Amino acid sequence: MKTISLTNAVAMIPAGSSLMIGGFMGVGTPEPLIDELVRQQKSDLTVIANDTASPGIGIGKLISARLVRHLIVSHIGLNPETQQQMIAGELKVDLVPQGTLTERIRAGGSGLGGILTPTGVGTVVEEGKRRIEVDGRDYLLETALRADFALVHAFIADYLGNLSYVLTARNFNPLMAMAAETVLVQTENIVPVGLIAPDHVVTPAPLVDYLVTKG
Amino acid sequence: MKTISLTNAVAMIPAGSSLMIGGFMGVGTPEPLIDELVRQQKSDLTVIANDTASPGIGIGKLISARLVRHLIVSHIGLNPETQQQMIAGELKVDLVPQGTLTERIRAGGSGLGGILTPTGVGTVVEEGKRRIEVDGRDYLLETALRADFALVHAFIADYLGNLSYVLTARNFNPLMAMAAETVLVQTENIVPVGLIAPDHVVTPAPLVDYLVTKG
Amino acid sequence: MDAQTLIARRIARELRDGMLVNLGIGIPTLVANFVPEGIHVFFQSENGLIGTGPVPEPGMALAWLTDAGGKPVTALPGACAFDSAISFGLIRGGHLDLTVLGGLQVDQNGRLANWMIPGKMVPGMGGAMDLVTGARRVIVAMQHAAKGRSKIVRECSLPLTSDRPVDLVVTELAVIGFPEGRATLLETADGVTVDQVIAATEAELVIPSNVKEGGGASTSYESA
Amino acid sequence: MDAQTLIARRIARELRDGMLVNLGIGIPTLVANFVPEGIHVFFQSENGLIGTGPVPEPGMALAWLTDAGGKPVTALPGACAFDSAISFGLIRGGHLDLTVLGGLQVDQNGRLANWMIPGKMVPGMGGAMDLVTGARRVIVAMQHAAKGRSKIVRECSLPLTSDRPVDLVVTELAVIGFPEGRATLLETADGVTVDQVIAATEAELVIPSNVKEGGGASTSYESA
Repeated sequence: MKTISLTNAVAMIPAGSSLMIGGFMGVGTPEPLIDELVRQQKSDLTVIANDTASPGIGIGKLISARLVRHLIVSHIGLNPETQQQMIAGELKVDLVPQGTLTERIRAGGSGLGGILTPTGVGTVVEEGKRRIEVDGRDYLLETALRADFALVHAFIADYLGNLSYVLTARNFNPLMAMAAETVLVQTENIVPVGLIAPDHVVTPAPLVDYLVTKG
Repeated sequence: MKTISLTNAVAMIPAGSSLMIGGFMGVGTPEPLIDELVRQQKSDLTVIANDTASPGIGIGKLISARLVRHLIVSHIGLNPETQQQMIAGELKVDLVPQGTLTERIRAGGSGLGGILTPTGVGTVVEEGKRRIEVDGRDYLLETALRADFALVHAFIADYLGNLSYVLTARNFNPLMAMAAETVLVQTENIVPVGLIAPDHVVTPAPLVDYLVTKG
Repeated sequence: MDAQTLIARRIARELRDGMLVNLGIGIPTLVANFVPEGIHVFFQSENGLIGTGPVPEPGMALAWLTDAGGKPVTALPGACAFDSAISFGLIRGGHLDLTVLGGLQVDQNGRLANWMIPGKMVPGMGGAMDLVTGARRVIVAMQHAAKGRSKIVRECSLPLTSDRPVDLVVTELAVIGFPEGRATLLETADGVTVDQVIAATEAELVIPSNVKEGGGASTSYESA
Repeated sequence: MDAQTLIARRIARELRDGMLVNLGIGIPTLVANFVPEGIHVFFQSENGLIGTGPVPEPGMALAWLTDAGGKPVTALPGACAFDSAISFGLIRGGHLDLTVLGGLQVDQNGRLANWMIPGKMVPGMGGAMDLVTGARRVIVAMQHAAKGRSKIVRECSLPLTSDRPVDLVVTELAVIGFPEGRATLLETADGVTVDQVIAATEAELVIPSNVKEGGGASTSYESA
């Protein structure tokens, strides 16, 4: 497995990149990578994530630092700064139903062009989308999402890069680890190969490009 | 959790039912349920599964007993009886690419109307299907599959019905546990609640209708 | 009893043994405090857990065990964790027996608006659209009026959450259902008359002859 | 060396450190026996495992640890297990660096037929269609002819596996690629002349000036 320092990991992300960032209200977000993005002032980012947490937490730090140009998320309710930047027209925000967001990311990682979901039919979410009938029921065609980089948090990684997650810090992380060109993983623990039981690995090692080390 | 005897479990399956049956070449197939289907001569079945194993193993026993009317599978190459019955016109067989089958079952269990896959475009698999273009690439619309019953094999279940699987016996089982009206689980071990770590549960208990006991 | 507690207690009577239930933020969260004795309910948190337990004792919080608002919770024996795709597969796939959500408006056909006030408050829909579209049963927990204006309206002025009608609205004044697609008063709260509910409601209410006036109804309105 | 071993050994030279590789049944399976020293290759078995190891010692087989044919295998340290949706997510999603599959026919544009002979043999496509459509690189391992007839044909008479052309065909006689969409002789096997390959091939072959005759090529043809 390739390890990489935090500084070098973030240095490989050009300004203007699209990033998928794991986490749910900051839980399961790779916080050191966020801090380093701020320190290196990587701007003009497109961020795909569940939410923007709150100011001072997780993706909220990127918002406060005004590094994000385009946001694709399901929820920004607990971060007033996100709402302010959006209303001021400084930040483009695409609001996506959470279950649709998970499926779009999963589709991107699984080679699907998209999925048909009943969610959003007859609401503003339908605007600009194809409505497709299957067996008498209407669905929206929601297309696949991919990103340049996935910033993933794992609880345990082995030397090969096999990952397992912990409780509610799992959330979007395993989906994103399949849907980006380059997958950077920040983990709480790195253990020798063989210490994670094969049935407990959630993200197989070949999906991981770099394990980010401290410092 | 509701437990049910093997006899009563199979007694609740009417002839003519559609069944999703876990397993890959018989590995991870709930063999006792198969044997009991044969014993009770449940006929006219629609079976959705990866394959029909080989004669004398797993779903192969249903084929030999001529209980299956309609088969939706990806592979029948190792069961000559399936091929003979198909060629003789006694058994309707829909051959589905394996990755498409997994997604159709997953869609059925996840409330999606279908998915767009590149697999099968320009082949006989495309016949009768909608071809949909997304971002300049062609995909086939493959629709969701559901069944009346899922026959699932798990390695461990707890008293509530949380399930975990073992190695290559996992395969289609967790997907099918989401995609049927009634989910019957045959398991190698039943353990008290709390003995499967939350991160190691693959199928949450509320999905399981019955744990099948021996005898 | 304050309005929120009243609403939560009434909704808790809709819980049944073995149900898988998702509770939204706000009043819905309180429902978990009033689970009837002797039944086991699975509470799902859409951030990836079934078996959410109460708030941890001081010093026992784990940063990676939280509710959908990011607040520490505990997990009960038999809990399980999963990723967000599975979580919404459960929600969208009809595996959720019940969801209880807050509301901004419900129209007289039962359609809910609860995720934005254009130009003013745009929290995003989060999981609400999937929950309302996918759960087997949807109950809205909300106060009957906001700033003196009825939240049960003839037509929603706010963007809809789903075109699928909800099953029940529970306020501090009344329980309203939507049989045959029309807002129907099923029950009034303790000390509240039918006329008081009608007066407080913008939507046209069907008043069946067997409406339970003054609370105390012991049955639920779960659809057969 | 027999034809199968010859083919497998040649294909093994295409392996690179860190690759995720899926091997089909038959000749492709043999490729695992010839992994170059000093490199680590992840072998995926589409029934749900990465890290497949060799056949177990007598008495050590586990019924639930098998290859895609249902035969017992072992797992190497660092192996991982997953369900069939993840397995094909890996395959279809472009995460598989290489798949090696058997073939019935390959046409001169590189399109493969390998899953049925109508009216005669209908095994089903299993994972083949997804593998050919989704893997980053597809190599066909097959004997050059069957019953005296070339398997590298002008046009497939059998149903196609995918409309996506394969990258390389390796037979006991030759290595054939499809740069610019046309069957091109890249290399002949030890002791085999270009003319012999042309004579044994139905498809029209492009013969570049730098074709490596007589085997021994040490480089691979991995696309840049």
